[in-house]
Amino acid sequence: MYSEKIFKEFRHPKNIGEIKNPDGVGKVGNPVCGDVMHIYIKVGKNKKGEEIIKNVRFRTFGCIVAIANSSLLTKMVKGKSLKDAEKITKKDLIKGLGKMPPIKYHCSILALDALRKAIQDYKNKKGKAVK
Amino acid sequence: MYSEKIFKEFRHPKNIGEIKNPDGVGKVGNPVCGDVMHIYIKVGKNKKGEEIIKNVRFRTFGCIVAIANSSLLTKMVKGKSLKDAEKITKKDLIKGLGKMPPIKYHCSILALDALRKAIQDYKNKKGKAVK
Amino acid sequence: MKRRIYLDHAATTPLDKRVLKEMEPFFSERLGNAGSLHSFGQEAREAVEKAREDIAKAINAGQEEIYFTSGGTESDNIALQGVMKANREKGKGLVTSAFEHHAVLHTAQHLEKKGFDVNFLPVTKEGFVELSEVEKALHKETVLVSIMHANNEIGTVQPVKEIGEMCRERGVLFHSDAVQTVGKEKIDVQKMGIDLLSASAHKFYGPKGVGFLYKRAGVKAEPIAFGGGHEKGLRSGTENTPGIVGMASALKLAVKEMAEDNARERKLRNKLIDGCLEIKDGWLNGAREPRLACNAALGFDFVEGESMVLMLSDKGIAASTGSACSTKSLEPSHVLRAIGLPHVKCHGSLRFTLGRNTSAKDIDYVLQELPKIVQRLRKISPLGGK
Amino acid sequence: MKRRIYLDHAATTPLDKRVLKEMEPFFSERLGNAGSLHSFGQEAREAVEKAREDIAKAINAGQEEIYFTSGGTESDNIALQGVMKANREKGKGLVTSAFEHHAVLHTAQHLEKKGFDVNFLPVTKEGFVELSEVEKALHKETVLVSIMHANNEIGTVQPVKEIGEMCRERGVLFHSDAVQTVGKEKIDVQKMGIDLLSASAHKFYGPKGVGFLYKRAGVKAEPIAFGGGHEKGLRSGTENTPGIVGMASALKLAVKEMAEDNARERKLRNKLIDGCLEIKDGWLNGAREPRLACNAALGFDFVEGESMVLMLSDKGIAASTGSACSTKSLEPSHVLRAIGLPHVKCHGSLRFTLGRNTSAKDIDYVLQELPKIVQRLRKISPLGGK
Ligand SMILES: Cc1ncc(COP(=O)(O)O)c(C=O)c1O
Ligand SMILES: Cc1ncc(COP(=O)(O)O)c(C=O)c1O
Repeated sequence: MYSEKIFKEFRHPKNIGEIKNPDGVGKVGNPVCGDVMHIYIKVGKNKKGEEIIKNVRFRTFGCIVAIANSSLLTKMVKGKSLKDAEKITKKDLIKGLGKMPPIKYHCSILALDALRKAIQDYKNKKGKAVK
Repeated sequence: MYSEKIFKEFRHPKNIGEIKNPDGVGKVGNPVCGDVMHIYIKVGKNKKGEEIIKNVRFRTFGCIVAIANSSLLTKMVKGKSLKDAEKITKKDLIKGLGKMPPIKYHCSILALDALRKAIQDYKNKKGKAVK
Repeated sequence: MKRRIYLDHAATTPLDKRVLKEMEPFFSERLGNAGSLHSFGQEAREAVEKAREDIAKAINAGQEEIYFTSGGTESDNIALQGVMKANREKGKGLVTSAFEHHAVLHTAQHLEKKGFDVNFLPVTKEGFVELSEVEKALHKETVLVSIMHANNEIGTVQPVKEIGEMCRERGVLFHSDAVQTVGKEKIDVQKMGIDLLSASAHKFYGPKGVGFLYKRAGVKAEPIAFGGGHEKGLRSGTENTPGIVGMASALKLAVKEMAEDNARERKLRNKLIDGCLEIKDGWLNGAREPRLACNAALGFDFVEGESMVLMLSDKGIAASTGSACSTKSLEPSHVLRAIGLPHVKCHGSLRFTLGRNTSAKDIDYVLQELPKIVQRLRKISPLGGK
Repeated sequence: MKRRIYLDHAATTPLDKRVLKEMEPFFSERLGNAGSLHSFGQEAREAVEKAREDIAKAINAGQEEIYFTSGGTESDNIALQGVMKANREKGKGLVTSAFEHHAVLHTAQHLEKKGFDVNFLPVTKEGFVELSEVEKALHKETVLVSIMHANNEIGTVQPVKEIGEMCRERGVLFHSDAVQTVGKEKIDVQKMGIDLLSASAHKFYGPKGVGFLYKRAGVKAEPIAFGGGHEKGLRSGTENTPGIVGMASALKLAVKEMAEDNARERKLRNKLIDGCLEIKDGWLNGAREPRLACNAALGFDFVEGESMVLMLSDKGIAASTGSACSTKSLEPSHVLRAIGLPHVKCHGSLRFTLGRNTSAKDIDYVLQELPKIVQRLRKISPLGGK
């Protein structure tokens, strides 16, 4: 039903929890639908001066695939520039996780949504701070 | 499917064959339908002066139940007065043979028909002889 | 070897070794097709008819009222499709409940699409179909009422006898999906006023792939599949002799050992429920009784069922979120929705179903592991107080 | 012990002991419901999917094109009912032959009653469906052609590849009931242009109560029964894991040993036919080739089949009058009628079907006993010269 990668990611999830005073937070989903994801990011700069995701954490309520997606996505974006992080697609995540029933694809979308919201949240705050 | 009695009667049929110069012959059925019965009788008299079936034989082409019916009926009527023989019913035969699929009831009717025809044949001949 | 505890007996049971023994001669030696006239065939025929007699006795039916099928799903389909289509001249009304197994629910929905008039009765928060609801739903054109004997997810036992009596009085046919109760609860189709009843052997320690339908003599039903005219034309296909023999053997054993099995399972089950209710924000779905002795249908806030099932599995414990089919759907269980559980709580459901081999030690082990798992998942969850 | 010779392999075969061995772990130990998420369930799921892959390979199909069913009858019904109902927008035309198994014939007749337009093609005296007849029957509204691969009574192998190619060219779906050929004749659904194919495990030394339907990807079909949505919704019901595993194992063995088995059986079968033809007024039904290697469908004037079967059985020999179902009907075989055998000759038919364990000695024994039986019955018969 699920790939070994999904099970492995679920069994050993990385980056669980919250970040105190995060630079951005993305909250998506609805407990009624059975999936809720919160993603927290801390933004820093790399040597080239690009903004990168210095730290990222998640909390997820949901099925195995939802948790596996959250973990994989946070692993993938950690240390990446915001620009590159935003480029990650549903396809990348599904490729990373392997075989799953198509009805579970939405979990990947959900995770990406949470991340994008977190980045947007960071940008909004920054914008406000600048103004 | 069939009772043990049917199998037994089929396996050890009595009164097979023809009678030379029979007093009556009854032929029923049609090879096209899968059942043909010929019954031959020899008529005599008992001490009371009643006409009885002194000897009876059959030839049957047909299923197990058809052959079992032929054998049982001939056994039942042997030595019986014509009057009593004519009184035998489908029910008696079915009772004598035990459980069978209802679609096979017609085999009993066929056997009785053959017997009645044989008796009628005897009566017809006698009538002619008298005239 | 790793400890493995199977607590998903409502999904399927192991084949009882004693049953397998009864089946064995029919695999290769007594191999005949029960439709054949020769001695091999007649041996098979005898075995099939003996099984039919044994099964009939176990539910107080007549031998000629038992029809062999491939399982509960097929039995349910023949009962619903077959009866509704064969009794069109009486009407188009079918009454069933909102928390039937999918084999009944989806068949009823199919019939609805085909123009039948289907009424899905609500159920109480406690998990019962109410007699008054059945009564309200009955009308002149009602042909069939179909209410399950015990629910497969929450285990609540329905007032089948009362429903059966009411249907009888009103001249309406009554079908009960008894897949979860045959061999586990007493069934007497006469006393309970049941006209049709579905069963599946693999739920009572019999083989998979075989079941039966009880259909009272005189009840009209059409087949859903056509062929050699087996089972009096209601269900064609070469008889699964070993399966049928195994089903009868399993049912006889189950009936004989029912009281004992149930007493033991109920005690262990209560211990399990009580232990689970000590976990914060945990609850029991459905009333505690009348409920199948084996069933503990629980729920835990802020965590999701599938995740619990997998973590339990990693500890060697087999449990379920509800029915075995729910892994295919995103929708929360229709059963939990029907008893009025809020959506968000539906996702946190966890079902243990005990069996013949369940021991007190097994329950202790579950009660030792489960709280840790719930806690661990709650740590991942964004919901609830941390 | 009394000698017992089983020569009714077209009715059913013994379960191969090697197959039973493969099934055994799935009865009680690896017991899970393949729909369950826990490790027991996942083991079952893996076994089921492995079996699907093996079966797909055996007929050169894709794994996702194999659907598990309860047997040949159900597969035939899903193929015919399911495809005709799902493709109504294309048309109502079904083309089949007059000598199909009842699982196809009666299903086609049912569809005809429901308003579909069904064409029952004639067959030749030799026992073949002619390509030209298929061609004549095809029209714009033809949805499906269903022609069996080999006939179960007379064993003649149909020109399935040619029919498949023609159907493909004409854009018509093609189903073949291959219940008698799977594991006995080479099947390549690609090369043969087959869109749907039915099989039943107990005909190739697998377990009873399980079969499969091959349905080419993209072919639309409706289920005939509803439930938990197993087999992608086409066939609901808890997977019969031991049965499915056994079916795959049996098919792999059968394919591996096919050439050898067929060569041996054909030789013995020819000896049997030749011996029987020495009996006065005996004949072979259908052409001698192409015919299943195991099949000897004979006939004898002036005697009736059922009586021969019982007398042979008393000598320990299991034979048949035709299909196993014919014991239920008074009508002479529709297959023999279809090949134009006169009514009176239909009643005198006798079918031997050989198998893996048939020996030359067995055939000698039959050839020693059969003439005596025919003679004895002819003595009872009023027909023929005495
Ligand atoms: C050609 C053919 N089709 C279909 C079937 C039906 O198979 P089953 O009885 O296993 O359902 C059979 C055998 O009975 C058969 O020989
Ligand atoms: C209440 C109920 N009805 C019907 C079924 C269907 O039985 P099966 O899957 O054996 O066809 C099940 C189990 O799956 C069940 O629990």
